[in-house]
Amino acid sequence: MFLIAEYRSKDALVEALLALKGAGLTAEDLAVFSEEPIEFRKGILDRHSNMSKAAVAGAVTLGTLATWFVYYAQHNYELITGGMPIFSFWATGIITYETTMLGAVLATFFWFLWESGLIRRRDPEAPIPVIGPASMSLRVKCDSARADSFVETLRRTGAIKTERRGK
Amino acid sequence: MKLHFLLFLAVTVSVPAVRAEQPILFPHSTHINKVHLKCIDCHISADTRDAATIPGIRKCMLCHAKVATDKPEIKKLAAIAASGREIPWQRVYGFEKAAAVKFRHGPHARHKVPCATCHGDMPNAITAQPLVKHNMGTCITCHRQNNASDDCATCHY
Amino acid sequence: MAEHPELLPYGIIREDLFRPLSRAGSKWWFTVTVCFLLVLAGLAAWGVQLRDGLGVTGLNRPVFWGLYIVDFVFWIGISHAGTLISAILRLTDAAWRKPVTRAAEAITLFALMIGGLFPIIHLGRAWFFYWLIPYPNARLMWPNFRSPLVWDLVAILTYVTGSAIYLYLPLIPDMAQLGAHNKPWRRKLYTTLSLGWTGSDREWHALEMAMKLNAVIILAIAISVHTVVAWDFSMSIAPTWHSTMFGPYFVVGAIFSGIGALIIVMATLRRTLHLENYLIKRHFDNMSKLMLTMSLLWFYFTMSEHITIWYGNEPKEMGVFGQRTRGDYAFWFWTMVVVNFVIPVTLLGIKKLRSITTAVIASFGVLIGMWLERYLIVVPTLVTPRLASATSVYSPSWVELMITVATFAAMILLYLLFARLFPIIAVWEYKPHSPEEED
Amino acid sequence: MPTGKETHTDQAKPHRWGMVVDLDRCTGCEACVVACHAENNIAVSNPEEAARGRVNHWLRVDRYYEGQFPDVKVKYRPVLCQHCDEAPCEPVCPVNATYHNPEGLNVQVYNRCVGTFYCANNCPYTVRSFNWFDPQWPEPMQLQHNPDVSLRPGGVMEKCTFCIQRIKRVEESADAGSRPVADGEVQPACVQSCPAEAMVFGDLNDPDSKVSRLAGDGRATKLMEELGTKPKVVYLDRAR
Amino acid sequence: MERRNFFKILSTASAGAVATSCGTSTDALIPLLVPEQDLIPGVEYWHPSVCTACPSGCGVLARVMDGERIIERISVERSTAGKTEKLRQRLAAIKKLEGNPLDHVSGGRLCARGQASVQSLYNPDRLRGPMKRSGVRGEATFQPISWKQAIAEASDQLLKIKAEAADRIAIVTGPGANTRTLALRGFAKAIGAPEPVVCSVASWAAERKAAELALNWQGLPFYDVTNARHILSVGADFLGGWISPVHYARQFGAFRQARTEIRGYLAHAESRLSITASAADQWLPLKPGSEAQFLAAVGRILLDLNLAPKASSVPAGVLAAFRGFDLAALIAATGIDERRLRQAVEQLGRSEGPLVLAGASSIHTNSVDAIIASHCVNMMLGNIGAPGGILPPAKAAIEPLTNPRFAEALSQARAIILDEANPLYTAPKSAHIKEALTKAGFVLSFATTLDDSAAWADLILPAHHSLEGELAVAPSTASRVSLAVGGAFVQPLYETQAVPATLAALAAGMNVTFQPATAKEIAEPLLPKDLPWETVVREGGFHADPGLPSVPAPKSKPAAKAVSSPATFSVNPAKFEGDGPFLLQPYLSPQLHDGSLSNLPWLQECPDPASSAVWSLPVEIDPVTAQKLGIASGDNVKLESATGSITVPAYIHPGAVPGVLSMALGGGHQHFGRYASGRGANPLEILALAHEPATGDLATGATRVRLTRIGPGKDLIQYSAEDKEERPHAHR
Repeated sequence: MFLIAEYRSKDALVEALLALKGAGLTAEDLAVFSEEPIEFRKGILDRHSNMSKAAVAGAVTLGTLATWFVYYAQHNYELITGGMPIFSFWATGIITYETTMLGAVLATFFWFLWESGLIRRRDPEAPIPVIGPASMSLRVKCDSARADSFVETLRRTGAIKTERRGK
Repeated sequence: MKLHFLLFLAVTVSVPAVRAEQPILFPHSTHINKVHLKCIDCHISADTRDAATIPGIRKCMLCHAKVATDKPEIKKLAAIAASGREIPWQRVYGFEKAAAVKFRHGPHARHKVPCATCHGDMPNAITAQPLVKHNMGTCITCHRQNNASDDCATCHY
Repeated sequence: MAEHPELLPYGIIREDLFRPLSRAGSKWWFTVTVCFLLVLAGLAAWGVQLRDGLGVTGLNRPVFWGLYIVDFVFWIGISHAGTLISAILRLTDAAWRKPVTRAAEAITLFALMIGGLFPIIHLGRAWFFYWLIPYPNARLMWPNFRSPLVWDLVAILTYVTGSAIYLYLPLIPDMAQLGAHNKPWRRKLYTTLSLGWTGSDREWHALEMAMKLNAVIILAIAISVHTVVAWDFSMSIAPTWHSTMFGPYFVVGAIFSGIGALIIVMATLRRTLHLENYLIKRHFDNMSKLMLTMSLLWFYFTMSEHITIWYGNEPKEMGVFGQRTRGDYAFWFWTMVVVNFVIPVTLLGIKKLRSITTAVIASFGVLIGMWLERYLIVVPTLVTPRLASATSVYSPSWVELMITVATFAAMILLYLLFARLFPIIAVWEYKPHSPEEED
Repeated sequence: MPTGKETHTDQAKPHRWGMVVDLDRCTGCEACVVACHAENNIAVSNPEEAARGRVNHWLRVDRYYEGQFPDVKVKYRPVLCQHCDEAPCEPVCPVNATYHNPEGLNVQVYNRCVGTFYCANNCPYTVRSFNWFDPQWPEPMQLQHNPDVSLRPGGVMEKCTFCIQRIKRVEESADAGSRPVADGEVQPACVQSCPAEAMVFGDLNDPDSKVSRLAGDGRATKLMEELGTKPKVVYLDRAR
Repeated sequence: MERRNFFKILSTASAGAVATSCGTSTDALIPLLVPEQDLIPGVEYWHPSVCTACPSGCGVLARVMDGERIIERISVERSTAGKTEKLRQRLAAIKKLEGNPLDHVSGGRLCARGQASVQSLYNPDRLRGPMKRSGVRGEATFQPISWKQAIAEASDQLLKIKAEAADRIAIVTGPGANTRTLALRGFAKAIGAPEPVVCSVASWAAERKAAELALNWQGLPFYDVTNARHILSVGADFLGGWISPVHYARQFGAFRQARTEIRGYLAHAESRLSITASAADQWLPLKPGSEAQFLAAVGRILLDLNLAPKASSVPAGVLAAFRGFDLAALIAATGIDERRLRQAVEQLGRSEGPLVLAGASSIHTNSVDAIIASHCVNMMLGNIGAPGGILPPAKAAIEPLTNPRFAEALSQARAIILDEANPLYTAPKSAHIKEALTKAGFVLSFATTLDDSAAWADLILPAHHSLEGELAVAPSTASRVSLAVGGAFVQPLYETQAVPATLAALAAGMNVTFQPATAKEIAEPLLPKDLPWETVVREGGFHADPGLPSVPAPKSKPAAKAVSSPATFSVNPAKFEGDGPFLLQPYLSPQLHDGSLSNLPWLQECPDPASSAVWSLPVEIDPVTAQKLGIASGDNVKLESATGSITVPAYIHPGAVPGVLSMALGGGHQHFGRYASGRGANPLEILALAHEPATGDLATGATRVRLTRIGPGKDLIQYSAEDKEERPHAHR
């Protein structure tokens, strides 16, 4: 069961969020939709993110892979050039560095796609509210048993419109 | 290394072989298996020189002026010989000019590389055909397996 | 009101910024056509070069690098406009950045696409350029990873990827909004590219996170890319190329020319797309200050580079130095100093003279000057090799000039098309701020 | 830093080819220049291309005038690829078209070359030349082409090879005869032609070879040795 | 020289099989049946031959391998009969020429010109077969004609003229001494024509004449440079374009560095900074034409300093003449600082192995005087016939032709036969060659390429290239009886014919008995008994050992009849024609020689040692004059003599002698194939018609010219423009 409420004011939204959380809902059950990003103070609607870790992991992986690959390739067909050694971390440093960065960029991007839910619909049944300019929609996932009380909460906190969807 | 070999096989196997249309259906099998000729009996400098050489028509006619003259292919041969020309054999293996590569038969023969390594099972083949596909990987792999030099300048200069 | 465009009603902002997407004047069509024809001409010139050989250029022995490499370094330099500036501004959270960033990021991507072509154009056998890429092949050969050109390849590929992502990320919400466009093909384009953006706080959160991370990474890449480009020269032992300072020198030069390009682009957008309310004097003022700083930095590096050569008095280096300062290239050298240093410092350093017009004038000067700088780095060294007997002269041929012109046309063309397809200013970034959150 | 490649073959290559040019013998007659052209199928340009600086010589004779009339001196110096042990041209090639081979030669692999020009820019001796166009050989000039040397297409870099084809021929005949390569047996075209015998070629690894003995002469210098390129062409200065 | 190389000389006699095409493409062209049955792809054969790029007669080895060319011929196949078809033909091709290590002249070495003669064999502009003039004479419009017809026509014409005035058949040839020369001489004799005349600026007539007059030697003296310790060379660019550059460069190398402890010292006096002057330890820039005065001064100073140990061997009259010279005047005439000159002479005199080597690279009206003086100085030094001195020439296996009076011969000729001579190029305008060619009743040429003079021919019967036919050449300088021979080992490319054979055919057509001598016939009388002709052919020639009877013993005391009295030994001042302020000094280009090699792109692109010019040769102007006249390198200038003017690019030569305009030969061909036609200018064109009186040779250095700047030009193409090692940008 989903509830959708439209708000015009951020304060009202924050109040609603706090009230719903007070009623036992978690951040997982709540989603705010808007045409522009809304910044909430800490503790209101925290979203945990592993993106930085993913970036680091991607960086380390690709960087290491590339370095290994260069090592392998240079030894696979050993050609001495200019008196330089077959493989040296000095000369390969640039490639290591660039591929590390590439790894970070790509990991960030794909992690973004994953974490934002763009390529992975977390809850395929969840309705997506239509939002207009300067309006914010709050979607609440809840048991149908408690829906009425939540609708009440939403209205009380200043929702212009509320709607029920699903079972 | 094995992985690499597989990779290059994957690349090379996908290349279709060009079958050369030879003017005369020369049966290598007959000459080798029945007449018991050796490769270098006709490709005379294959064991010592750079090029293996293809025998001229006069060499063919040494025997075929008398032998098997009634067969259609031999008649073709005789006709060409009569015109004073050479048999327009089609090249089977060759490098592009841009490959800038020098292949010499001599050293390979000297180091006991069997003809079949590069030419395949010619003793049982009819006419010269590219039985083995060649590319740089073929050479390199063989060179490495046989501890021959894989210095680029061994072949490219 | 115009001092704070972000305080405009959101609806107006949206309308203002989306308007250019639907309307194209005759001027737009004219410019696009001209640029397109020029690009075609450039491609034709390249075709001639591919058919006949590099002999159609003005290159010779020992001037093996010419206009193409100059253009390469120039365009890679221009590419630093964008991502680097935008990333710095984003990281420092400068509020005035908002109308600037996307314009800048687009420059980066296009300049990189163009600049990245030059190393291929200049190859003797361009059709084999992929031999630089390590891929399993029947020759069992790998590229030489010790070569700065392979570093270039990796660096530029990384930078292109990063810049494209960096440009793309903030476009997603805008495209989601444009999904309701009236033209079906555009609707399809926007909805596809927006990946089903819903505007949920999770998405916004991830987006902002990704943007921040990318800004940090792209900054590191951008600096490394131009350093690697500089190393193409300084890794060699040619007189005056072999300089440890070239890395930072090139990075500074790149940012310098990048800002120049950005100012020109901003002024053009402001004029042609009627964005006077969004790109305001404060933007130009801030960019001018940035450019002034870079001009001073550039001068510092240039002087430091040349005074060490002069003082060192190493004969082979002095040959190049002499060519630059009082030989065949003296005119261009001193022109460069004037347009890169004297003019910007005068026009932008004196507060009274600082205006949008002077900023644009100075920017044009800087673009020319920075192009000259690359020319003066590449050519005089090569015409003055270590052995005097190999000395030569170089003047570019029509093919090289045509291709150079075509790349400028290509840049304009790409930009015009981009500005017609996507909002050149990030609309969603104009979120209504409550006054207490304003810095 | 290792300077040579340890081959994973059992054919240890004992040679390290080098050249000595005695400037006291050299007259600047340029016989070597034409010999090089004749041996190596080097393309001939035309006056228009020549005026653009596109003349290709693998070996050139540098000439410098010193002093004022009547005390003018001319300095002639044949300059060819120095086959540097630590050649600056080599590491910069992105496709390994130029590299160091086990015999100490600086090799240019024409079919691998994509034409980045980087090697030529990085050569302090400016001895690399480029095929600006596909070379043209009006019939029947192709009859003269040395079949031992590749014809280079347009778009690739080329340079002196120390007549590697001659080295190969000699090495092969030595191999066929199971004998070592004798000193003086390999003669690049320039060395063979030089009327004043100013050029000597041989194995620098063999301390008794003529080239090794001459390289130890008091007049021996190397061109721009200070760059650390370790050239294998030794010049014997003119005695004054 | 390592004799090892000799083992490369193999014969092709061994049996082999026919190898078919080894082309790289698989096109369907049918390979012809090739007579070169033994050609195995990739296998090289070495055949001895002789280089004919100049008359030195260097023995060479030709590397022969299989080659392939495209030929067009009428199809004989039934289906396509009558149509021209393109065929790939395999044939033996010469890949390279190397010196023949067994040859005493080349010693296994070869100069730039020799290396390039392969390119004259495979020159795309060679004549494919006999050509008959189809337009007005001189217009150079020709049409192909069959050999049979051509021989018939030529012999008809010659027969007609022979009947009227056999003495007005002029045969013009080059200075070589080879089977071809011999055949021409024999042919002339057979048809009653006068002996062939030599048209060349490199015939070394002055050197021959002086040797004859001073030492009673026939031929060119042989300088033993190798064993000398201190050489003073005067007027002879012996490392560049003089008699036998390869031979003397070989000797020079040995002279300098082949001996332990001894390094030969070379002082060189010449009016040009030639490559000999460059190689020299000291260059004494002479005023042009003052070689005689210089050598007189050298002799005088040696006598004064008592440094002439064998002065007694010099005829008393001559010695008196030397003692009687006005030294100050002589020194003034040379233009050399006196102190420097005295120092140079003293150094020479005090050396343990002094040698004076004189010649006339630039011919003046007193060149013979100069060389005679040098012989006298050598006599004083005891150098005649001594090791490290000047050795007598061996009896020439083939006597060279020496009559240089081609201008007279041509002016009255009714029929002109041109072989290996290009008088329209080699002779000045003032010699009126063009008029003679216009006037003559019949002009026949044996040119291989359409050159300036062949363009005026009525009939061209192209000769084989010298590498295509059998040939024997007597080297121009040798101290032993020598002959270099080359067999025919490659199939002629085109429908050409060796000159002796052509002459024989002509003679037959004229009903005259004439049989040209073969190389074997020439050589056999000279050969020692134990040396069979086959060995000579395999080794590319022979060099008689000094002990053999055919070699004249060196004359211990020369019968110097000509120099026995002061009346005949004199040092005349050189005469100059015209009234300009500058002396024009054309010289033999180290690359293009006398212009007969200008059609070879290798040589055109080989930088001129002086100016580094390629594809064009400039006039060399000294910096002071250039500054005065405002001339910069690359500017076009006009050289104007009394008889004409030429426009040439200028090169400011830091070592040019002020007042002397030197210019290498090679440019200015009107007709000479695609690589030479219409390129540059020919300085010989504007020479005055002055002669060396003793020889009748054209004095090439006797013309005064005016110099004017025309303006900037594009004709000077330099391979390297930079003349100085240091850059102009000093620390400032």
